[in-house]
Amino acid sequence: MFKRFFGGRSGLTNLALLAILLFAVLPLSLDIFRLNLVGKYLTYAFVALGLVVLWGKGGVLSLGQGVFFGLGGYCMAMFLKLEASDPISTKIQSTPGIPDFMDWNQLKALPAFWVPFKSLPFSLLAVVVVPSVVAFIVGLAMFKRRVGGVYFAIITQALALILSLGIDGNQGVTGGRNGITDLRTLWGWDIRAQSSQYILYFVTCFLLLATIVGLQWLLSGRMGKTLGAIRDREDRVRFSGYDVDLFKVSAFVLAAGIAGVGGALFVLQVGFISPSLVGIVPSIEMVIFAAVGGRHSLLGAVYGTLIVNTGKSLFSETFPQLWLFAMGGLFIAVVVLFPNGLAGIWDLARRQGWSKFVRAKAGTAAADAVGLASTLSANPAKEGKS
Amino acid sequence: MLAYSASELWSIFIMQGFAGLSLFSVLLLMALGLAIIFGQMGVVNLAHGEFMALGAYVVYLCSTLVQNHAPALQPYYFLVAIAIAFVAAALLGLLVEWSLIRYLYRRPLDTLLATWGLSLVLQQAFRSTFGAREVTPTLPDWLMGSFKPTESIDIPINGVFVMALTLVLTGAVWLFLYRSRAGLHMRATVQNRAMSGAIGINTGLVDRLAFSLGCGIAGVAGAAFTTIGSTGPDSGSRYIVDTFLVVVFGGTASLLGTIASAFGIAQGQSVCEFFLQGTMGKVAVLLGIVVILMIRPQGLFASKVRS
Amino acid sequence: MSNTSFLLAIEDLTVSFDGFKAVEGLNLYLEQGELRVIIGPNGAGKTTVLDMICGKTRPTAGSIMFRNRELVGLREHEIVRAGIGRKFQTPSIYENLTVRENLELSYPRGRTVLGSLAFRVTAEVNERVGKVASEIGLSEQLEIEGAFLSHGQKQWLEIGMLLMQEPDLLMLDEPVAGMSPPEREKTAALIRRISAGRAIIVIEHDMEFVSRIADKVTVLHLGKILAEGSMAEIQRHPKVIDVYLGH
Amino acid sequence: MATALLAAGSAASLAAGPPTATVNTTGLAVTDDTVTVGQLHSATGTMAISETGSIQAEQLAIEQINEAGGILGRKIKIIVEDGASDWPTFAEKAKKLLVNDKVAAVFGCWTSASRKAVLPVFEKENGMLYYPTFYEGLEQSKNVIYTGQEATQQIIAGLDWMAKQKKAKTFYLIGSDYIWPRTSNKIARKHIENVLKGEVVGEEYYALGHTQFGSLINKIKLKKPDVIYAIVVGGSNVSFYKQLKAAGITGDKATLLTISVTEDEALGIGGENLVGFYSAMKYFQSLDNPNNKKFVEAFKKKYGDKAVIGDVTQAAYLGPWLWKLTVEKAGSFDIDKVAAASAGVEFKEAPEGYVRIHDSNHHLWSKLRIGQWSTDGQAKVLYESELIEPNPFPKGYQ
Repeated sequence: MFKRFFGGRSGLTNLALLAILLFAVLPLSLDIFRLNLVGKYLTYAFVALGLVVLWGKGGVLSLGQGVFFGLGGYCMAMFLKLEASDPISTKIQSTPGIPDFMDWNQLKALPAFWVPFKSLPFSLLAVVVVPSVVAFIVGLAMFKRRVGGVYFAIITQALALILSLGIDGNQGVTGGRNGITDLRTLWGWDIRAQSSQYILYFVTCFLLLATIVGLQWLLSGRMGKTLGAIRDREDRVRFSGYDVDLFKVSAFVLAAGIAGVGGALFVLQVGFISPSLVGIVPSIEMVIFAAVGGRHSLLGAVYGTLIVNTGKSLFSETFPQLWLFAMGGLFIAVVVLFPNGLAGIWDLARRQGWSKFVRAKAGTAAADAVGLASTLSANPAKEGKS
Repeated sequence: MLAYSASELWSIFIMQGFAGLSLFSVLLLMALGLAIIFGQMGVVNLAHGEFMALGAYVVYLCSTLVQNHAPALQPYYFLVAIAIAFVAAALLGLLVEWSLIRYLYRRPLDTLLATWGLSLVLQQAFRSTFGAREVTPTLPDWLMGSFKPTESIDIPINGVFVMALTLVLTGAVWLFLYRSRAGLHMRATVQNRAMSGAIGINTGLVDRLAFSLGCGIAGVAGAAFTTIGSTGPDSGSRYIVDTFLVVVFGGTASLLGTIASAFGIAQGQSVCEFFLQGTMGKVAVLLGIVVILMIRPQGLFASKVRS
Repeated sequence: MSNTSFLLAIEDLTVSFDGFKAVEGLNLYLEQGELRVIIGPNGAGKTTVLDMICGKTRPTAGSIMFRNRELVGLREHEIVRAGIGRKFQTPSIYENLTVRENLELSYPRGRTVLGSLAFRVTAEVNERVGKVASEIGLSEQLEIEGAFLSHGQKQWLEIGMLLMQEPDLLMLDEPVAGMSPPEREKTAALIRRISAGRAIIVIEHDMEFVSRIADKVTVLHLGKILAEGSMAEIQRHPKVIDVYLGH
Repeated sequence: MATALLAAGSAASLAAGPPTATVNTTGLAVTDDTVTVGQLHSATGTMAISETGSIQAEQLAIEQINEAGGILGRKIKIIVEDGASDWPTFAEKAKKLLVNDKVAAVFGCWTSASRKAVLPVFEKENGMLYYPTFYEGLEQSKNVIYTGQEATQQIIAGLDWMAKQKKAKTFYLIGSDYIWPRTSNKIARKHIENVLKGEVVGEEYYALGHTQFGSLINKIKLKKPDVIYAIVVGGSNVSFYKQLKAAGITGDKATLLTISVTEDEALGIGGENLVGFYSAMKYFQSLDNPNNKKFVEAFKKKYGDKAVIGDVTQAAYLGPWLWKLTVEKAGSFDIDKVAAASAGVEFKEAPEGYVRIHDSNHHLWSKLRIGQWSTDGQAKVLYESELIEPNPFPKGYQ
């Protein structure tokens, strides 16, 4: 049991290292503004974790995780918005008691699907259930029809576009392009106060570590092995009596549910949600976080998310013109030279011992580096023939 | 609805049909290059939009050069500019294939991510050289305005131009693919790389030429779009989802599929936009495509092959 | 469609790919425990027949009855759970899992999503893995990753993975292709051993190997049955000599 | 050269200013000789094209103020942040400017979405934002000064002129699909139906970045409206006007009034595609008054002859000046004092002629002008209204 939950001794030490970083090192060294930023990045890490299971292990690349991150976020935002739109604080509106953007668009009453979000338990449930149900319907329809590889990626990308356009187009009911803003309290507790920012940060870290442990248990069991086998030899698994489509659907639903939790925590820490979190660009960026960190390693995905976002924030402040070059260059380098991402380099270095690794790395020209890439990609990262 | 004479309704119907046709030629022109790169070669090039933007910027460069140095050439520069756009985009395609794509042939999903990184780099390169503002080349006057067959019908000339260009290009691509030795080599390499290599085809070179040809066509598409839209550093990202859907929806392996799917999507979109509201029209079309793809994942024209 | 005492009853099975009839009007009957070999030139439709039995390809017409239960229309995993195992032409094993894990994954329990969550590698599973590993001669290689096995060992591992599921019908697609003569010898012995109490269909070109294992041989040509009978009859059959065996 | 322009306004503060303790009691980034402000616009992303003008105008104003001795004897130091056309980034950078850098004022935002994203941050951290863009109104915050027109100022006078001049009865409303066009068209519809007794024959919205307007143009031809009322934004603008021209809908044959095309957009669209159409703005580059001459000259000297100045750029230029005058009136940089002192602050050297901050709602009294576009991408001013009172919550229009 110990081995499966924490991935053996080395797994435990890595996990402990991350816990120390998140619970001690960062809160002590960063002011609340930077810490809140880290908290925001960690909410993206939830999506990256889901992608490690779905894509890294299962070989199914979804470019639509923004849809599930957004759905979870919007469910939480709807509850917070209703709580912030009590009749007293919205008395200057022509119809008090309803969210401001509805008043601007001449809505006289709360639309039907908003009413259940008045209750906190329902909303918290919806944060996980809504993305999971959407993922189940889409996944079942697609995997049963054996849609896979690049087609699946493109269709999920189209879904991300559809949802963001759908939100833009129905501004009266969804808040449109501005999104849902000015969220103040959760069950009376002011989420904008500095003290609550700290609490929300620690809650996010705790939930993240719990998710990592849970996924570690899952991946080390038969479910994980089956997903890995599906990625490498789908036919063999199918003809060993597994309903492969249902396994893919369950991985897709799991990744969606986790992304939904990430979306809700994002709303709590940043205080608003908008279609810009749902569309094509954020969805691909979240894939890149997992790719940079290492698509086969849960911890790698978290570190990848932190590194890319911190870089993005720092870079864009210091040289605003060049940071897109840096980001683009980083993505290409990771995907071509280090398909296993930073975690891959870390494992390779650990196995070969740092000195040999550095010498090997330094000695090789760019062309040889590519040679190294093909050996690296020869093992687990080999893409199934789509 | 105000009272309309039959002829007025008829002219609106013609113009709406024309709007559908011109959207069809826009979609097809965009998808043509990708039909080769993604359809035939299976390379997922998310930077396809940026090659279009490059073509548009080349036309803008030519128009400013002509304005400053040789205003007399104003009416003729446009066609030359399109040819230059093709060459520029093809050369960039050559460079990109050599430096990046050829390492990723066996890894389609990784190509997708790498070319997304490439699109970011190209976007920033455009922003640094041409600035953040949208630019528009001054078009020759024979391209402007509309041509009026009857009193109430206005056929935009630039629409006709884009359609003619699409016709010519599609024909050229069809001839190249199905009637030329180079095209034969390319299809052979795509279907069975090992055997093609075994019979002496230089598969590496064929891949490079095919990829740069696809990029060149994207450059021409971008050049043609300067007649109907503006060009900015990230105008390429506007087209990318539609382009991929056209190719996937048509069934990747067949050029005929791409043509048919561009036509279907264009008519669907113009009908939806006419009756539905703008944004929701686009959502309806996208939803329709995704649902049909779920029912028939191999696309409209995929042949049933003994896999 | 009629109920018969046969284990497998295929009646006028047809499949066409855009007009090309890969298999046309095929009738084939298999007894309990029989070892049938299917031979024929390339493109005769041999692999396609196996594909249709195990649900990889949907036939255009005809029926496949397994213990009087119609298979056409069932999904692949339902057919496997009904007791049919399929080995592919190129050895398809899980390259980055060890031999033990390959065999464990084929253990016929915990193959649903929820089942896989609750699945435990119990003593009984290990005992079964050990037995099959020795059967296919890979007991020493249990902890080696699939990628590092020889070609022959990979073929045996795949057969072992099918044995884990205790199928009633085993379909082997050219099991000895690319094997050295001693490996062919061992495979022939293995097949004879595992054919006790279960039916096997083998597709093979190596006539010497076929003669050592076959109860009955079916010759396929252009999607139809050219001839059927014992090895001896087949070798003397004029049409078969003309089309396939050569003079 | 610039100092002559501003001699009148700031002679008093040339000597060393009052001690920091008195002028900054809330820990803002103010020292004895400098005061730090923030600038938060999009230098990258889809909005970069529109926000570049505002960035330039704000920096020109601050440079001129510094040359004239700064505010209360302190030179202004700017911290520039890039919102990258991404609303979460705007919120993040706003927090950084207010919490980390403790800037005394922020000049920034452009789209309503970016303003809505940062508004909660400004109200919680008690910052002061000078927001340049004409917008949909329905907002009034203690922490924001709106230097652009709110919807009623821009729409109602424009429609009245159009009804009177062109005897217009039927209108076709078009817009990009987000809050500003939708709310503005809502006010326009109410004014047309209730006040002008006209009829709205169509109302259409297209997603941001949409480029194919073929079907819309045919609908317009079908309905043949007296006036096309267009609020299209960003890249779609160029495609819209190009395709209008290609379809034969030009200035001589049709009447089009827009509130979303300034000289910046005209540069991208190309004057030849706009000839004869009308824009309703509070500022055009071609305004001939002494203030504007000096402003255009200073702007072109700093940013090149080809630089163009649109309504939002001029409104952004007002921001730093209004802040300077308000701080001097309040005698302190403290946000609450500045907010209180804003009422009634007048800026007589405004390039648009004259502006005054409203006594209660933090918006500006300003005039509306109707300009007709010509091939050189400039607009000739045909009509100038009286000073219009800003009213972000117009009764009868909601």
